[in-house]
Amino acid sequence: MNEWQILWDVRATFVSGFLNTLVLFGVSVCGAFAAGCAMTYVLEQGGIAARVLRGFINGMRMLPFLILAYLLYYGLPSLGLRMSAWTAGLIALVVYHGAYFAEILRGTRLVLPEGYVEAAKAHGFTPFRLFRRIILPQLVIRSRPLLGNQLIIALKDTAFLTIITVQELTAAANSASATYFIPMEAFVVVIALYWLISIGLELSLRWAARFGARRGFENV
Amino acid sequence: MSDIPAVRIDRLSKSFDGVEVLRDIDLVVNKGEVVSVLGSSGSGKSTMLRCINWLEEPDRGSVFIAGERIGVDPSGRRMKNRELARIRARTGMVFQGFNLWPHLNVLQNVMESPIQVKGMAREQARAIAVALLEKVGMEHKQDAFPYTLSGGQKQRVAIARALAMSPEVILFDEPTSALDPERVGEVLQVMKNLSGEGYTMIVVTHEMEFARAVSDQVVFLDKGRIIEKSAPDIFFSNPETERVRRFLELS
Amino acid sequence: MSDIPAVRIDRLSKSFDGVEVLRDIDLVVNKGEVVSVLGSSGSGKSTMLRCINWLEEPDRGSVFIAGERIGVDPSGRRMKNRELARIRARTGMVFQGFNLWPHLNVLQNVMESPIQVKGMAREQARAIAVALLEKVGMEHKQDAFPYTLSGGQKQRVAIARALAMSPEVILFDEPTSALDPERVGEVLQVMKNLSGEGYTMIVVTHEMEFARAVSDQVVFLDKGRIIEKSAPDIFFSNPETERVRRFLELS
Amino acid sequence: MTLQAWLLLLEGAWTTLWICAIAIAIGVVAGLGIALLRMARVPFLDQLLVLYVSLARATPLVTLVLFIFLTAPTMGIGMDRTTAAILALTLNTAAFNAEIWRAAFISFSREQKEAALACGMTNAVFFRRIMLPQMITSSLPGLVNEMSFLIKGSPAIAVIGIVDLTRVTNRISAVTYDPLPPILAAAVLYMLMIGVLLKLQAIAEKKANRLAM
Amino acid sequence: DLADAKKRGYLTAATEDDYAPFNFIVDGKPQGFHSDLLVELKAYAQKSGLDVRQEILPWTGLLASVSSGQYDMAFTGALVTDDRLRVFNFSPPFASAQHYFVKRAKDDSITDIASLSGKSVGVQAGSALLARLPELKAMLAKTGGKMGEVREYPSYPEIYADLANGRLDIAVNAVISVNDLVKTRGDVFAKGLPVSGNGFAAWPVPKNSPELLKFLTGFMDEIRASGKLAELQTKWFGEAFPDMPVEPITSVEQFHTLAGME
Ligand SMILES: Nc1ncnc2c1ncn2[C@@H]1O[C@H](COP(=O)(O)OP(=O)(O)OP(=O)(O)O)[C@@H](O)[C@H]1O
Ligand SMILES: Nc1ncnc2c1ncn2[C@@H]1O[C@H](COP(=O)(O)OP(=O)(O)OP(=O)(O)O)[C@@H](O)[C@H]1O
Ligand SMILES: [Mg+2]
Ligand SMILES: [Mg+2]
Repeated sequence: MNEWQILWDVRATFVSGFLNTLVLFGVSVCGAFAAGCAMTYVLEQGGIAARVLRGFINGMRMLPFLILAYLLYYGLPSLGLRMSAWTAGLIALVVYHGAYFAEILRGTRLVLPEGYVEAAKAHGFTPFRLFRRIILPQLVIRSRPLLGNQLIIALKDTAFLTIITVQELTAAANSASATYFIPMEAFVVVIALYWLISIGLELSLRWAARFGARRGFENV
Repeated sequence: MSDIPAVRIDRLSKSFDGVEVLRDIDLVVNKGEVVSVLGSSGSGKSTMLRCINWLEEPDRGSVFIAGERIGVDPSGRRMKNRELARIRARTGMVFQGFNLWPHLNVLQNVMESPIQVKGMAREQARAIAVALLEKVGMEHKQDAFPYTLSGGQKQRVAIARALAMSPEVILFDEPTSALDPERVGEVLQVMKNLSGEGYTMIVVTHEMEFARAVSDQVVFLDKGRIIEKSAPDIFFSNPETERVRRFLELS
Repeated sequence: MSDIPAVRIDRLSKSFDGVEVLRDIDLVVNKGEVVSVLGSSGSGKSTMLRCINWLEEPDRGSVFIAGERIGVDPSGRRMKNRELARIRARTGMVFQGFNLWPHLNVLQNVMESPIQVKGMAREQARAIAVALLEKVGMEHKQDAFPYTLSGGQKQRVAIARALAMSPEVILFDEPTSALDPERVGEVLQVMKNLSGEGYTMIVVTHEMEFARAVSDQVVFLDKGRIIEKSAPDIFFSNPETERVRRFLELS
Repeated sequence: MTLQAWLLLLEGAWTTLWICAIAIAIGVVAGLGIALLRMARVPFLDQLLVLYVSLARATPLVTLVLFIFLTAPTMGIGMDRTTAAILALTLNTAAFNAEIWRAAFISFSREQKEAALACGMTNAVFFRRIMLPQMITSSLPGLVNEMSFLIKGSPAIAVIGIVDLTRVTNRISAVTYDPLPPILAAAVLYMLMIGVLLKLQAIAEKKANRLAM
Repeated sequence: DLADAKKRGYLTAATEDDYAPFNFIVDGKPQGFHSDLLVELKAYAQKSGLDVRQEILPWTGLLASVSSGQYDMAFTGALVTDDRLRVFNFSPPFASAQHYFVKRAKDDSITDIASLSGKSVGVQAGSALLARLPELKAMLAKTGGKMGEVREYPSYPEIYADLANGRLDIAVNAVISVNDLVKTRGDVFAKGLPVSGNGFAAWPVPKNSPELLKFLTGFMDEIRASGKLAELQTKWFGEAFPDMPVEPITSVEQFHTLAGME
């Protein structure tokens, strides 16, 4: 039997894994980005909350994702809190990548010319509107390539969720490759599918880049 | 007009890294008055304006906008940002560096604050913005983004942006520095009209002509101190201090 | 002086997004001459300066610095960056927005290019830089970083930075816009001295006084065209065009 | 956990540490090189680099490690595990770093660049003296983020038999059937390693505020 | 093949590090059945002028490395399956790999096969165990029950963790692994009953190395005859497996006949 033939026969596994990955990725990345923006807002306000949050973000950056997922999924039940694999996985992804998004935005905020912020303050913008209308759009435009990196990392991190038994793309490939012993072929398919998603991401980011370029944000 | 001054500054001091940039500034600006602030480069003019709307937090002293203390609430603590924003919305500012928002085009730059701060309807904000841009001669660049504008064009948009909020007090930091004489004339005319309409203005400027013609008060800053504060006719014809005399001679 | 002009501009045109900003500009600036460029806001003055040292690539036309064509090499192709840098090193520029480098302090900002471009020894570069900073009255801020400077202070550092390269041709874009009248006088004096020392200068300015007193030629730009080009006494006393007459009246 | 177990964990941590350190050092510089080449827009090379960055970012590390280790001999290249591991980690991190550096390139202040060019600086001098010092500070959060991902992703190299920190925990829990203690211990060690990076970032960031003039 | 190894002067045997009792590491030193056996293998190879080099890999990369020729053979307790037989031949098996289920020690609801009806089952993804679950299904069908949910995990530590915290009702693993688990964590887990027919643990050798397979068969013959095999089996597995097949397993049909499958 030909290896590709075997793959074709188990395509259902791959398709459902791919769809699971897409759903996980889509939901978690939207959640994580929103969480990241919210965290950046809290950081922007300063004070004790910001300092605590900064510590939390650094904690997330230090903690391996796997261990976070482990703690949520295997650690919490011993405290009597039991979550489904999907809930635990989604929460882990959102919190973890949210922290990274926040760090990216914070880094860009450090070098955002203060004049723009002062102009808005002088016009009487409340902190929230100032953040939403003046700061955030510029941060997002300026950190576009970094956000792209993070999206792709988040995409691949969905694969860690195999350990908490969410059947996504990598799980499907592992299972197929271990069962039928076709490691290379299975992984070629996986890479191709991940690549497909990340090309999609890259194209949409490139499309979004025109938005920044028209405003003179991209000097080459 | 009521007898509460539009702006009152009491014993304001500010230092950067141990160097005193403002020392014991006292100033009362009544409603509808135009105050010109003169002084040499680095004398603290911009810093004073920035302290008035609390962009810079002074070390000592207090500032009242229409009787309301800015930056510090009645109980003596730092004001909440939301409160601060409410008071700031009553003042407008034109920055020395313009600080147009780069992600918004000219029209959006002008419309943004009325919509976001005052909650004005889009259509109304647009009408006001277009009218103001016409006033400063920038209506043809409505859709341009700031980075494509010339220095003078940016400055004119910045002026329109500050006026769009129709604030009670407007702080101008060298509003005509990047303009050619023609434009200077036009912009000063706009400002004169505003003063006629009862707006209160504090204007940092190097245009002696303007200071003489429009102001009700001229303030001269030297090394962070107000060393003269008088009506323009007295200031220009018969200054008290040797320092001002020298300054006027050279201009 | 040789008869090769310091700067020659031939039929220079430039458009942004289909809008012509400069049209068929012709200009010859001889060695040691001072040319003032006047014109209203948005008329293309900055763009013209930026085309001279090829920061902006014109659509048509050519520019020669001391006889050497900039931007295009003899075979008609785009010039190598290294070549371009070599020619640019012979010109200096003071920007309308100052454009100081934020990671370097005032002294370093001024020393940087002599050391890096001319390969000057540190000690010599420092001596020159300190002398120039004294000239513009900024020696007391040597160690300050740009973000702590006032508008006028930045502008003075920017001037010192351009002079530090002792370029043959200096392009000034409104070098006194942020300065008080006292400082304006001093800076203009520095520039007058430079012109006395044989430097060639092209100065975009709104200071009619300076244009009248120092220039050998006055150029008036209107909507991207040079509509007048004459000696200052003729320009100011007896302008050819109605447009310039109107402009002068208002100033 | 026994003292012996701790020693083994430390040994694994050391392996993780030095392999990652090499990959990070090469990856940061290589990423900068790639970003520079991409900014130069050399026709064919540019497309090639886009392809590389895109593919290297999308490929899971485990797959990349295995692929390099297993295909190198078939192409006649003798490669030991450590080299293969470092190569894989470097290929991965360089692609991400390239994007981080590129972000710094494209958002670099146009005005400052013009000021440098107008002084007659060559692009090289401008890059070295004006751009790079500022880029390093402004890219630091992104770079440190990527370093943290590399360290956390490094357990992938165990698949070709390198005994890194995570592998040691597997070995311990395979005997005790109680994975939690060694995993938590390893987590602490990982956090220590990344914590040092974060500390360095914080120190460097103190300098960054004035860049935002 | 063996010829290449002879040219090099040594054989490479890929072993594991977290597969007790076959191959594991204690205090940094390899231990277990294969570690002891490696001494024998070295002595045996010496006779053909060969050295044996041990390489330690995790399971994930192991079979791929052997099949791509990085290493000559996998010297670990690999279970024979139909799909692996496409790529590998197996040496004569050295242990039984009949599948057993594991349950929580405190779980009294599971007593016999019939009581497994509807219980959730955890197995490793892509494993031999998963491949032979249909046998359990058939057994359940006979008692009128049906399979509960089957959950696939990447490896056994997670399965045991979920079993312990109650997300799973039973786990299925090969008998030797189950014995080892219960030996160390008898407080939490209890060994259940067989859930499959016979299975085999043996060493995979790439299909294109027939000489090496012969070599390993010879090795097995020798240690079986000398009693060393039985001794090590008893030491590490707790029992000897006297009726294992003595010929290499090279085809699916042969495997099915030996395992008594249809
Ligand atoms: N953030 C800061 N840190 C340190 N020093 C500062 C800071 N901001 C301003 N200064 C210093 O305070 C003094 C006053 O600055 P300010 O901007 O108020 O001057 P100015 O009167 O507006 O001058 P100009 O007419 O040149 O704009 C200057 O010497 C300046 O260097
Ligand atoms: N990058 C650009 N893209 C599009 N339009 C531009 C760009 N740069 C300049 N312009 C336009 O070109 C025109 C001339 O600009 P320029 O900066 O040369 O004016 P200027 O004469 O220096 O005016 P000012 O005295 O106000 O500085 C302006 O209308 C400006 O909007
Ligand atoms: Mg100022
Ligand atoms: Mg200009």
